[in-house]
Amino acid sequence: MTTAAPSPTADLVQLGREPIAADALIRHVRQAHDGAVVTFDGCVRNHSHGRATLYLEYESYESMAIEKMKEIAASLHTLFAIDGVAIAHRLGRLEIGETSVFIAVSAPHRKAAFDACRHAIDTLKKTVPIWKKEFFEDGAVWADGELPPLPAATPAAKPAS
Amino acid sequence: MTTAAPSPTADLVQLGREPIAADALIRHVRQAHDGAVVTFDGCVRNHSHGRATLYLEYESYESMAIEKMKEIAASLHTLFAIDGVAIAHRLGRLEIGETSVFIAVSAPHRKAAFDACRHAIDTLKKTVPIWKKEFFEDGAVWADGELPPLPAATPAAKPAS
Amino acid sequence: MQARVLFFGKLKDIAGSAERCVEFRSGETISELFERCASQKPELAPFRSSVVASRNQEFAPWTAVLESGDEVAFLPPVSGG
Amino acid sequence: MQARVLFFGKLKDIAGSAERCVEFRSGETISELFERCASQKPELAPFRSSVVASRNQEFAPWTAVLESGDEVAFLPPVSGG
Repeated sequence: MTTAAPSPTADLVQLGREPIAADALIRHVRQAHDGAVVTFDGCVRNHSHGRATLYLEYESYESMAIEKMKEIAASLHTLFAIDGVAIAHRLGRLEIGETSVFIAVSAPHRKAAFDACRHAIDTLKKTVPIWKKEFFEDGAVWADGELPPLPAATPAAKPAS
Repeated sequence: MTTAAPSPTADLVQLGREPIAADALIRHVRQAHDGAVVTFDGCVRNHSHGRATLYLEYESYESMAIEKMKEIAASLHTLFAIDGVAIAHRLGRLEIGETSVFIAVSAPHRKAAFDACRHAIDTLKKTVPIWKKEFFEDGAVWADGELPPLPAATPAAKPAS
Repeated sequence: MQARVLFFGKLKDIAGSAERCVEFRSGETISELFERCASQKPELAPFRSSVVASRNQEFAPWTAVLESGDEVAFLPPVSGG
Repeated sequence: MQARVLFFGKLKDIAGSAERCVEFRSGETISELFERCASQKPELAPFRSSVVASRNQEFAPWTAVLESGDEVAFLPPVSGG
């Protein structure tokens, strides 16, 4: 008996104010034909640049952000030999130790799972329109970020949606 | 107020026949001063080299394996800017989908957590005396593996323990 | 012709609002739309070089020509994750 | 002098047992200990080049000189993970 080609797992992408259910994301990507699941859990640190952080607030251009997150998930399948992808980002006020972003990637072999998970968080931090405000005892600041790369000038205009 | 230097989290290393409690390993490494937790979950695939796997059995040179796993955990702290490490490997019979190895690494920043987690599983697969037997419908085989690198010839003999 | 303009993060604080409607003439680009915003709110001008723009939820070059009803956002460096 | 010798994985199947005690003379190396085992169980001989040895739970070179009471294991390629 040889194994049938497994059906691909649908990508799961979430953006919301509720705590991220990491277990559900892992269960979503973890299939019987996978030999490896790599996860990245981005959590709220109690310090930033040597100062004690009290809490964070994330805001987002939500309609665009969810599309960019879906694009990242889709791109992983073309770049890496992976199976399932789940990406979740939380918005609103987050306390120390809470998860702001969680990514799970499954694959038959570990190298693709590691490469894809890392690529996903690196790309998310560069291209998804989400902003973090850090609250300290003596005030709040918008975190330094990365300027997304712009596309080259396009001749054809895209109609309003 | 500046943050106090966090106390390091003790490494957690497990080798046994019970199912691996991934949640407990993650909770062990995940501290308030961490911004990233990367995990690797090695699971039993339903196929190997195109054949349907029924189940696996892992055996180990247990006294040596647990020492080698502790050495890997310790080495991560010297190689990478990480916080906590948990490494667990399961022995005995494992069914499809079960976790054979689980590694969790926490760090202030994500790059170190990714690098260390990957280094840990790569090193474990090369140096820890554990062997996997794959059971198929028509028989069983010891999986191909990697020959651990030997130390250079040592002049001083080590006494029996 | 009119575009819906959105500001986020630090830029929203400076613009004083998250959203406004801006009138423009046929053929104008995103860059000219930003200038219109900066002429109403001069504090925005220094940020021209440190923001990117999107048009209808896609990153867009400053030279992109607007159509009526476009949703344009000015996005400071992103810091999700 | 005596060493406790352990076999694992495929080598255990070939040796027919997981463990045995092997007598050796002062000054002998791990390589000579393997030859003693292979002389008792000739099927082991071909594996000399595809196993590594440990001595008292540490990887050891074939040239390591034995002491009485040593625990020596012959380890085929490992496949944990």
